Amino acid sequence: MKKLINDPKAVVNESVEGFGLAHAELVTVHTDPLFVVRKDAPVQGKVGLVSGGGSGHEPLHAGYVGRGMLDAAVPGAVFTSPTPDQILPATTAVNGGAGVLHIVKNYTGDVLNFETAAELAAAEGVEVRSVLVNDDVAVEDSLYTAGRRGVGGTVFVERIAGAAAERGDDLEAVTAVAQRVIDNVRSMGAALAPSTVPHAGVPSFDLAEDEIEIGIGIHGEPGRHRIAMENADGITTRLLEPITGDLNLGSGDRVLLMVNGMGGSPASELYIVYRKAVALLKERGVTVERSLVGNYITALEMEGASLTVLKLDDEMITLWDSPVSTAALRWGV
Amino acid sequence: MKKLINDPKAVVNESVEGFGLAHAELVTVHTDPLFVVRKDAPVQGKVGLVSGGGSGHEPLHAGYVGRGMLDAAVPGAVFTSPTPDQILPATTAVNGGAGVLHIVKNYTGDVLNFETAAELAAAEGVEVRSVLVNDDVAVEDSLYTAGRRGVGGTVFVERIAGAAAERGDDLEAVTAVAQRVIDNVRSMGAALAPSTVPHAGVPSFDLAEDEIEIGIGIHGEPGRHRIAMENADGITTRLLEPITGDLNLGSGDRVLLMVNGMGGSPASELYIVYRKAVALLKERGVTVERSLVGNYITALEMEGASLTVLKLDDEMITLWDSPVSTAALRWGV
Amino acid sequence: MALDAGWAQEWLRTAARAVAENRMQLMELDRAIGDADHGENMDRGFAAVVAKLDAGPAAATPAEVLKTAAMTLMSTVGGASGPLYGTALLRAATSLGDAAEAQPDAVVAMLSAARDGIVARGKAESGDKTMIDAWTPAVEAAATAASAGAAAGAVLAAAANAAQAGAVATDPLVARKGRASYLGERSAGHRDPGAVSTALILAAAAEAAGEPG
Amino acid sequence: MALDAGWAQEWLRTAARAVAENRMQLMELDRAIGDADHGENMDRGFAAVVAKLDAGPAAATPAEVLKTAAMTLMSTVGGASGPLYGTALLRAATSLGDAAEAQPDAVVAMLSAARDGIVARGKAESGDKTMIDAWTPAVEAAATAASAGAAAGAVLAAAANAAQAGAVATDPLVARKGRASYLGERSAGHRDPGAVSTALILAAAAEAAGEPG
Ligand SMILES: Nc1ncnc2c1ncn2[C@@H]1O[C@H](COP(=O)(O)OP(=O)(O)O)[C@@H](O)[C@H]1O
Ligand SMILES: Nc1ncnc2c1ncn2[C@@H]1O[C@H](COP(=O)(O)OP(=O)(O)O)[C@@H](O)[C@H]1O
Ligand SMILES: [Mg+2]
Ligand SMILES: [Mg+2]
Ligand SMILES: [Mg+2]
Ligand SMILES: [Mg+2]
Repeated sequence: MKKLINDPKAVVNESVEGFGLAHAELVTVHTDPLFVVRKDAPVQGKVGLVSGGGSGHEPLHAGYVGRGMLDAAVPGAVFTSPTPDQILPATTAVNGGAGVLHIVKNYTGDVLNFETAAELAAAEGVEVRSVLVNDDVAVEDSLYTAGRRGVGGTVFVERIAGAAAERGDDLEAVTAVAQRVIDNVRSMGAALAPSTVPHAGVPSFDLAEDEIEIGIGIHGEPGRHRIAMENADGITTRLLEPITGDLNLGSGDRVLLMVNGMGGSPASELYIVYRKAVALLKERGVTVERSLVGNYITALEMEGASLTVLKLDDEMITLWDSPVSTAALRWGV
Repeated sequence: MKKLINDPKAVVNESVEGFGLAHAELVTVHTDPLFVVRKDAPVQGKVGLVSGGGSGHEPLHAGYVGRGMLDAAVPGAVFTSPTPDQILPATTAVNGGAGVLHIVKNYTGDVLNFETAAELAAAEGVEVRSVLVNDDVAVEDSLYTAGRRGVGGTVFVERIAGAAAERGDDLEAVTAVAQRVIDNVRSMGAALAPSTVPHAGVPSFDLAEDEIEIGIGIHGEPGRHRIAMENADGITTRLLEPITGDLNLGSGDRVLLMVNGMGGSPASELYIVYRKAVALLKERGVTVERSLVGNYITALEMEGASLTVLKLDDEMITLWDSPVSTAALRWGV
Repeated sequence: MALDAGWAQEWLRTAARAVAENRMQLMELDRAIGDADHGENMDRGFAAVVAKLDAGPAAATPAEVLKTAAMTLMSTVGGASGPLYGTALLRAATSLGDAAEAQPDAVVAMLSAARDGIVARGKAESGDKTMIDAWTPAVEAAATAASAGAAAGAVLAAAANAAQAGAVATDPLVARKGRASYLGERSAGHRDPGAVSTALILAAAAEAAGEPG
Repeated sequence: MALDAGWAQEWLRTAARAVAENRMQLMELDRAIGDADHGENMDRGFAAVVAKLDAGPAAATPAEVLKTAAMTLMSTVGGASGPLYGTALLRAATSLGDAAEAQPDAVVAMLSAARDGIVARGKAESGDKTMIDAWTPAVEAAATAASAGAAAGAVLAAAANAAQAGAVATDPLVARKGRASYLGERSAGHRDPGAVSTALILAAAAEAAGEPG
């Protein structure tokens, strides 16, 4: 394992510290316990947005703290959910009197830890709602499983709910628009090469030189099936079809499309995937109204990409386009 | 070799096509020959800025086309300088009557191809100036070698000269400020793992599991020396010291610091490097006034990072802070 | 040996050693069907518990010790296992009340409360390939041993042995809860890391009671 | 065989085949001390030259053919070698003027002009470990052969052999120009890719003249 790190146990702390130094105009980093809040938190009268999860998915979540997006991010250990004693102070720190929304990715660990924190916050008199992002179509959704994982759709939920909070929507309205995004967003990813968790020291899974993993999760969990290597157009088709099928996308639909890099794939490859995804959507009569291409929710240095598609309505477009000023997403300001 | 590509020979074309689709509001992509221009080019009365070079360094250069930065980018084959018949039409396409500045990275191929294009443009009546970026302190600068390579400093030159052009400086003034940036910027990089050029199919160099390459170039050229793996703080020190030495940085100096990822290293690691770099500069009494942390000039999926430091003056800060709207750098708009 | 506050301390210290020694095994198991962090999570958590015990004042009851451990695990482990083990130990503590030492029936009640706490939080059923598949046989074996008149330490030993067998029995199962469930059929043929850590922890409880099982 | 327009065409087609066949070798050489693209660059360029010759009208003079090739290389190869080989062939064409065929002295003048063009653009000196270290011995050997009365084809063969020897002789050199110079001392012990491609191209010229050398 070769990494630009010092002590594997200090990776998250040192990295978030560096992040705080680099973006001091946007955020304040609290170190004990570890969480990141918007510089001007709490914003009085505004609904506070908190998200978090295992580290290793940068820029998620700290990169999305700032005006028009999150009020706080809570980084856990690498690929490990944060604990309630981090989530709770983050929640109270961003409560401007209008309540707080927890944006939780649907993993057992995230769900349980945010649940506990929400109970504790409620006990302290903070009104907390939660939404559960579960956009990964690679996972069978069933009453008898942990359900679908939250992946790329999280970025859209954070942005659009963040925009709604910024314009002054109340907790119920912000929760509702977050849920509307969740209901209309789907993702799927593929890995060409695994990543290595610093404290584990070995790759999270093994892939032969001619294999790829379809339906990969962002924690380096193995995906749903393993296939022989294909070209970019083939992989893009495999990722997009379950999404369009699940969303029932058809002629006249407008979408927000993200081609997300898993961390170790060059930008040039993501644009090749984007090119094909746009063509496939066009064939179905679907218009790509807005897009993101880049590393937005990663799995350390994993090679591969994921597609995320959100079926848009007018309000979502307005919210998406409104000003946002975070380390990783910035426009209109 | 596993890559998200179709035909190795089509990588650049398909990727730039996808880029054009994703950023249609910012750029127009010309395909035969291949070059990318700012949507509103030529801007009448404004000095046009053209840069280019081998592909595989994305977001450089196409990601920097837009208001406040480049007017045109000319992508060559992967790691191969573009040809005069691409550079020439890019040059004439962005000539708004105030002349054109070529920002050339100091590689024999880039120099020769831009030189030819500049001659041809001059023959067509376009006033062309050139600056040569040569900021890589890993390379010994000598009359008897090809001189220092252009690396991370290129991003700063493009941004600051672009800002000067945007505010209406004439060709001489834009050239002068570009040169001032070049004179005050230095870089150095390290690779932990090599990248693979698609048409070559094998890694550009070999590194043992416990080795890293110090002074790596962005074309996967081997660096100046190979050492046993060190921790992030150690590597950061090795990269920063030759830079601060060469720039003669001392107490009271203000700098723009970039921690650049080579393409395959996670953002979290770059922030660990940033943290140390800031600490080392602080020890010398140097203030980091502005910074960038991320993948800004890459070598495909190479793992590693580079440091770039620009000694700032007030005018450079003003220019740096002015609005920029490109795919990869955006603020103030 | 009496299952008093000293035993509870010793339990957690022994568990911490066992988790540290088996860190890589737990990582490997989680790497196969999860995200390769279970060993690290548990090791971080139990090391923090030991630090807390070292720093804190001596507790009067086993419940007090377990409550401290529960809060510490909850705030240091993270992931799915942190809240689950935290809840388990919290419920175990509550079940013990302020007794100075635990009798055989109280041990059964304590294990049963712990298991129920995990089910309440995680909603897993037997056969879902989770730590529950170690806890439930442990509770049953403890109950059987206690009603056969075994001493408290022997009750724990019975529980530990059953947990170990339960962990082994997760091998062929298809996961329906937790991260391994994303793998579907491909999760079969691997042992559940949480079931293995449960077996380690219960073995530590027996060992601390002088009954290595 | 007369060195006429037909020969020039044949030269370039033979060179294209040689470059294609040695693509991987040139990549490997450039991988060691450069950026692993020389084979691809040359192959792309010479394939384009052949396509251009196939498409274009038959040329009347060798100079016309070489000029077409020069412009095509310039606009398709890129990198350092594109402008250098482009300039070389352009100067070669200019040197041949509108002669229908090249005599031995004209061959020497042509090679010399090509070499000078490369030096004018690239500023390399002998011993800098570049293609010049193949070109300069080639020019010298051609001059010697011509003044000894060799026929045009034999002059080319002498040039080709000397270029090949020159390429081999770059092995111990430390590069002072081009991308390999960044390596400093570490560039010694490797053959310069551009010198090797020069040897291939000159061998193709001799072969096309019926003198495989
Ligand atoms: N819903 C659940 N109920 C009971 N145990 C669970 C549940 N989900 C996960 N587990 C247990 O947690 C273990 C994984 O813990 P850990 O790796 O620390 O957390 P994470 O899965 O968040 O990475 C699994 O092996 C399983 O035994
Ligand atoms: N200044 C120079 N003068 C002469 N030949 C040079 C010079 N610089 C480079 N070369 C030649 O070019 C070759 C490399 O070409 P190529 O790999 O196609 O371009 P690049 O170096 O831009 O990747 C070298 O092997 C060398 O022979
Ligand atoms: Mg985890
Ligand atoms: Mg090159
Ligand atoms: Mg795990
Ligand atoms: Mg090369």
